[in-house]
Amino acid sequence: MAHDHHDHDDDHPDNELDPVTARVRALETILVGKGLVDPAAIDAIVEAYETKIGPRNGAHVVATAWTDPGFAAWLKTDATAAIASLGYTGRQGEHMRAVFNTEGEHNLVVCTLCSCYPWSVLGLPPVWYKSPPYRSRAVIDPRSVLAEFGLGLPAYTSIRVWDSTAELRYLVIPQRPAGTEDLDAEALAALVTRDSMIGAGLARAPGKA
Amino acid sequence: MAHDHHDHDDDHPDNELDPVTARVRALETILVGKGLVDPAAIDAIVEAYETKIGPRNGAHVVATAWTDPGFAAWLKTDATAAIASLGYTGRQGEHMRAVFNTEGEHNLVVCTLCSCYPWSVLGLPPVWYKSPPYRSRAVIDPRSVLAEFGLGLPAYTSIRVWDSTAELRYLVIPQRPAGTEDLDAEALAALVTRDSMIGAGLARAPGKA
Amino acid sequence: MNGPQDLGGQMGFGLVAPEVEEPVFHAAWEKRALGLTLCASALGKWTIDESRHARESLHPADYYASSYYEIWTKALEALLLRHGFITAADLAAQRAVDLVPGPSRILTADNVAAALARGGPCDRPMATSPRFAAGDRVRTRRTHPTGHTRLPRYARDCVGTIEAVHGGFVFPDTNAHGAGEAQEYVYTVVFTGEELWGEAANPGLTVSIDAWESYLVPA
Amino acid sequence: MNGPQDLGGQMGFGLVAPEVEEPVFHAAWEKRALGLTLCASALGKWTIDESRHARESLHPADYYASSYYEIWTKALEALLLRHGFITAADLAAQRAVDLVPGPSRILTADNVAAALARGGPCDRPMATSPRFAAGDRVRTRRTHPTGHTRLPRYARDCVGTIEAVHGGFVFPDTNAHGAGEAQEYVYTVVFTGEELWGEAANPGLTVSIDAWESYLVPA
Repeated sequence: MAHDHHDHDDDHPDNELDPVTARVRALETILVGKGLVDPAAIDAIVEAYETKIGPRNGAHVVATAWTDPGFAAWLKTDATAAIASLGYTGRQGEHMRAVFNTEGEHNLVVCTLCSCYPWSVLGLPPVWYKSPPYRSRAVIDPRSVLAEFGLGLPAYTSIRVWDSTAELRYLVIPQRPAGTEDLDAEALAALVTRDSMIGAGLARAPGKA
Repeated sequence: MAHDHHDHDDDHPDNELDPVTARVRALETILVGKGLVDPAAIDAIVEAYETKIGPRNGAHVVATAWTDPGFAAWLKTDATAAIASLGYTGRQGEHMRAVFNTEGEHNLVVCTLCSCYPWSVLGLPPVWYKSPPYRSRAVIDPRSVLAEFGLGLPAYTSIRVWDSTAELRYLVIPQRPAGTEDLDAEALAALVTRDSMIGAGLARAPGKA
Repeated sequence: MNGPQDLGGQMGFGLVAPEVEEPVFHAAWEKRALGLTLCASALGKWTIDESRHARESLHPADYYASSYYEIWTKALEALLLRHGFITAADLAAQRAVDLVPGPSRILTADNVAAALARGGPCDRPMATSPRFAAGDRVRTRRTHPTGHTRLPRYARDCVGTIEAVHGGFVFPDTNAHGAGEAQEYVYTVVFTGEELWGEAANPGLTVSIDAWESYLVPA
Repeated sequence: MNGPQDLGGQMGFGLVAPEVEEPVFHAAWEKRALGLTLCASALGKWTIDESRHARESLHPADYYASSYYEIWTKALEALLLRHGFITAADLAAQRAVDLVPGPSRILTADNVAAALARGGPCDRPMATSPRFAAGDRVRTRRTHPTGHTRLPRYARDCVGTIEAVHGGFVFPDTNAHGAGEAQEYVYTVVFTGEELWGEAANPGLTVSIDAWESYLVPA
């Protein structure tokens, strides 16, 4: 059982493993061998973040806020409860705060000290979010960082950076794109990219979705 | 000529070179091949720092200061000139300052930003002086650093750390050990260790030299 | 600690490299590393603060040369060793050779969904009133603790404004070292770019941190 | 720049490891690396400030994983490439395949002793008077320049006392980038441990830096 790795998609004879694969596999073998880890639990965790807990959750929150002023108001005052009402709770989303972009102010989220990220609404963070270039520069030179995402903000838009140094997790509510008056919540959600909910992008214009 | 490395003491067939040796050798081959570097000049530089420019220069300065109050006074007010009067000048010693240990204050020299060091009187710096543990900790926790050198200072001795951030190079003049009244300058110089001139040690007691 | 994790304002790491249509995982080992980390934390012997400190305690050369799941894996080994779940002999043999002291309640597959949905709230009731209120001007402390802290170096000894009061939260600086939850009020404190970075700051920039009360003094 | 070189107060690098009876060199390649660095600098196309900046511009993972002579060697390659003395083709071939634009006056063996004894003084005459005098209280600037600077991060925005005025010296912040020597007065500024590190500082500690005049404002 401890060596039962036939369901891994990079299976090789042990002497061909790259060092990090070998290291992680050894650790799993040890912990499963000691009865400390259930490999099926790992599978279930992976499946949850691959199929259930991802940025579509956050897009649902954003589209609801765009279409329901009462929900938007609730999201502003108690994001944890408002988001939970849509069914999104739990790990790395226990204490949520929603921050709303306006014409005058753009929000950008970072965790300079590790990689804090609102898993319950955005899933697992992308590599760039966890990497030193973003973590080091988002707080000191966000305009250049945004430019590397192809996002050139007007000079009159101020930038507010949220460094997630405590257990609050931030969800950026991007501005609703123009020309979306006739779209329903589901169609709107399709315009909401993951990056736009971090602040590294904007919601897509309709027709480009 | 460019491949004439027979005088290197770690010579191996090229396919056995460790990567850094191969990298440096390639660079030398390129530069010599272009006529930009004279390999004999490298030999002369190495010989100078292996045989002529080293901590015995500094020990001579210290012993002279211990035995000649006029020299000590000159060293305090114009270290560059006083040291030059003993024949020690030049690279990484162009602008010298001597700092004198007392019963109440111990001096310690570091370069947090690179590895500035008074080559003309101490030669090339030891590995620890250039390494992150020393450079990071000497300014924030010198007592622990000194303890790692086996140097426990009394609580009443304050510590003055000199971070060599500009082109001034610092030579610590350790306290003259007790019981050395009868020793001449040459015998005294033998008590002056390299580390004592950085502040990472004291001069040796006589009889232990 | 002023460790490799404290990246705000550091330079020399190059450009941000967003990946188009990035997959959730880039290799199968990443999936196992994530799962192992969550399953091991479910054993209940360490806190998220202790695990963060284990990660930031990697040698800086190792931290900066490692991907984030590699950092997690290396820290996980350290935590498992520290708490007696594994031994150096286990790691050398790459299998379980030493017995575990006692039985553990482990995370099973059928409990994963509920455990993820539950999470691990860190808010705690407070018996006292908050020292600061929204609008107050505060100065962050000039401290350089050798242990875990969540006050980044770039935001120390800076004057900002309390923007929100968030109630009590477990204090990482003690909790990471087994010294108790010692909950304190947390505040969102907002700084101008000029205050943090000087005259050359991005125009119109403000940056906030979430700060525990003991990180702050009245300005 | 807030790069990997700015180590004062950083943590996580472990203990200092003094070596008993340490040799001047630990490997033959170190001798060649030192000699190459000095010979190449004698070509006269870059300053010591530019070479320091080339070293601190290594990626932090590389910087912290490299010995100091390795750092020198990697920076030397960058400098030689930048100034056209070598090409990527030379490096790939590990021999000289591209020609050098013109003749250079190189350091020959018979000139080494004189060159080392001469060094490269960095003091320069000043036409103005120093702004500060010994005993003055000054505050270091809160700056985070992206280029080279010799004001370490731990000593920014701190109040100290001018202890000595040293005359004019080449200004590294401009000189490293080919923007001129722009000499300024240099001062030794001394700080208490508490000012730099807060209440937990080593008792009785004072630390000084040597600061160019534009790093300082009256306190």
